[in-house]
Amino acid sequence: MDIRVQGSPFDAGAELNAFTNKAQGAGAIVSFSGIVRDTAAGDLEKMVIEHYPGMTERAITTIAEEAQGRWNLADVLVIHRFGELSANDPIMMVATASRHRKAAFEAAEFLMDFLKSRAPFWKKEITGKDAVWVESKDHDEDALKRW
Amino acid sequence: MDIRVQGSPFDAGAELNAFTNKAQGAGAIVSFSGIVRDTAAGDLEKMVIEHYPGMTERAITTIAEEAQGRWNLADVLVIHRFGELSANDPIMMVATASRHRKAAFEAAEFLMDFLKSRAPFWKKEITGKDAVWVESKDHDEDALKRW
Amino acid sequence: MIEVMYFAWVRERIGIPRETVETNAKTVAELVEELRAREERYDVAFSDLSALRVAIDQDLTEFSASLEGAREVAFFPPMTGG
Amino acid sequence: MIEVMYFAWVRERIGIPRETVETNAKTVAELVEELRAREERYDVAFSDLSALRVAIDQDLTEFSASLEGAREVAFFPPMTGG
Repeated sequence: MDIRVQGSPFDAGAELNAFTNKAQGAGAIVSFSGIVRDTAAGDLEKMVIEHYPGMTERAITTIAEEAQGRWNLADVLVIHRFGELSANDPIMMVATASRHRKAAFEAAEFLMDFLKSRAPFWKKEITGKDAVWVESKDHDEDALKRW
Repeated sequence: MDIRVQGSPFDAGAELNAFTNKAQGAGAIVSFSGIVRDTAAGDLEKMVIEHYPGMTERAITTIAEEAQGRWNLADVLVIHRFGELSANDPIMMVATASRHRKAAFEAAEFLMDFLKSRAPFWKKEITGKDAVWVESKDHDEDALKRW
Repeated sequence: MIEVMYFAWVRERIGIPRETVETNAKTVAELVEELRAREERYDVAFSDLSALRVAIDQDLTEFSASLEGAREVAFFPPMTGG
Repeated sequence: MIEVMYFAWVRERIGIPRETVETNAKTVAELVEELRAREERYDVAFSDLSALRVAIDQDLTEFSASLEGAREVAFFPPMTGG
């Protein structure tokens, strides 16, 4: 299990390859990466991600351990950035390794659903005009009911 | 849409990064990679993947177009190797890009479920002792019913 | 003595990221009432509790939760990571 | 004249990857019966049709499908890609 909360950028492709090499014998690797989207108007200057140091790592570890308990996983990776990001920067990624594709897919979706609503990150979009906290979506909270 | 059926190896991480760069504005990227697993005895000399040239590309294109019709996808990538592979080599990967993680996840799972049972590839495991065609699994056929 | 922390727009409305609070509040809800009584910026920040989440010692909890033994209480809007 | 193709263990049992077949068979099932009548290796390869799949002109189909207009018929076990 590898959990990283960091201000610095990361290379999703290099991380996927390193994760795959480490999980030899797994057979099925699923990754999700979240990328900063520009605003509809195309005027995003930056996205600022605030987090709650200490609780963040704790919450992600709890979610990842829960995933490992539910599915037969060879390994789990979670990387999440905080601080200032630009449009098209990777915000975060998760990766799961398992013998079976169904387990790898389900565990990755589970991780994402819980990270969205249970890990203490908050996004703010800064444009030339204003600075707006991204609002949580009801369907993100609803997504947890599936599990 | 990028579909490649090839004998040569590929770099899943580099493909993921190239796919992500191309799909700017998508926000959510899901990838699946399938890796050659060694046998339980650890004596896999090679895996040979046979395919049906022509039909393979046709079947994968049909599956990818179906995915694009069902989900709002910015892009779809499918790479599948044939020929001789060794343990821990990547066999194939799919990647999906969408504005929303649910669509990206579902489309990737859909692609995998149909590739497994509808794209004309056959795997043979060659060990020191024998050469065995991998048998299809009932649950792979059952997985299609979900869609 | 409890360390009280604020994040995102809660931090912005209250104007500080954290403060040490002397309190006899038995629950989070009682602590919120004490804070609201202090100044308008607190009153505004806590005016709609359904828009807020709370963690005690870095675990998400409810506003009805007991503060017994609590060292750190954090208030913030629903998370938007991922 | 139909091009008949065999893949995986079907190819191995029959011993060739493809052949051109002169036939009046109206359906895939009739073609299979003609092939089985030829030689034992065909008879063995086609002994359990539930273990086989068939494609006409590179589209998966059923053994009951008509061969009208077909140029290429392929027989193979269930796919195991991915």
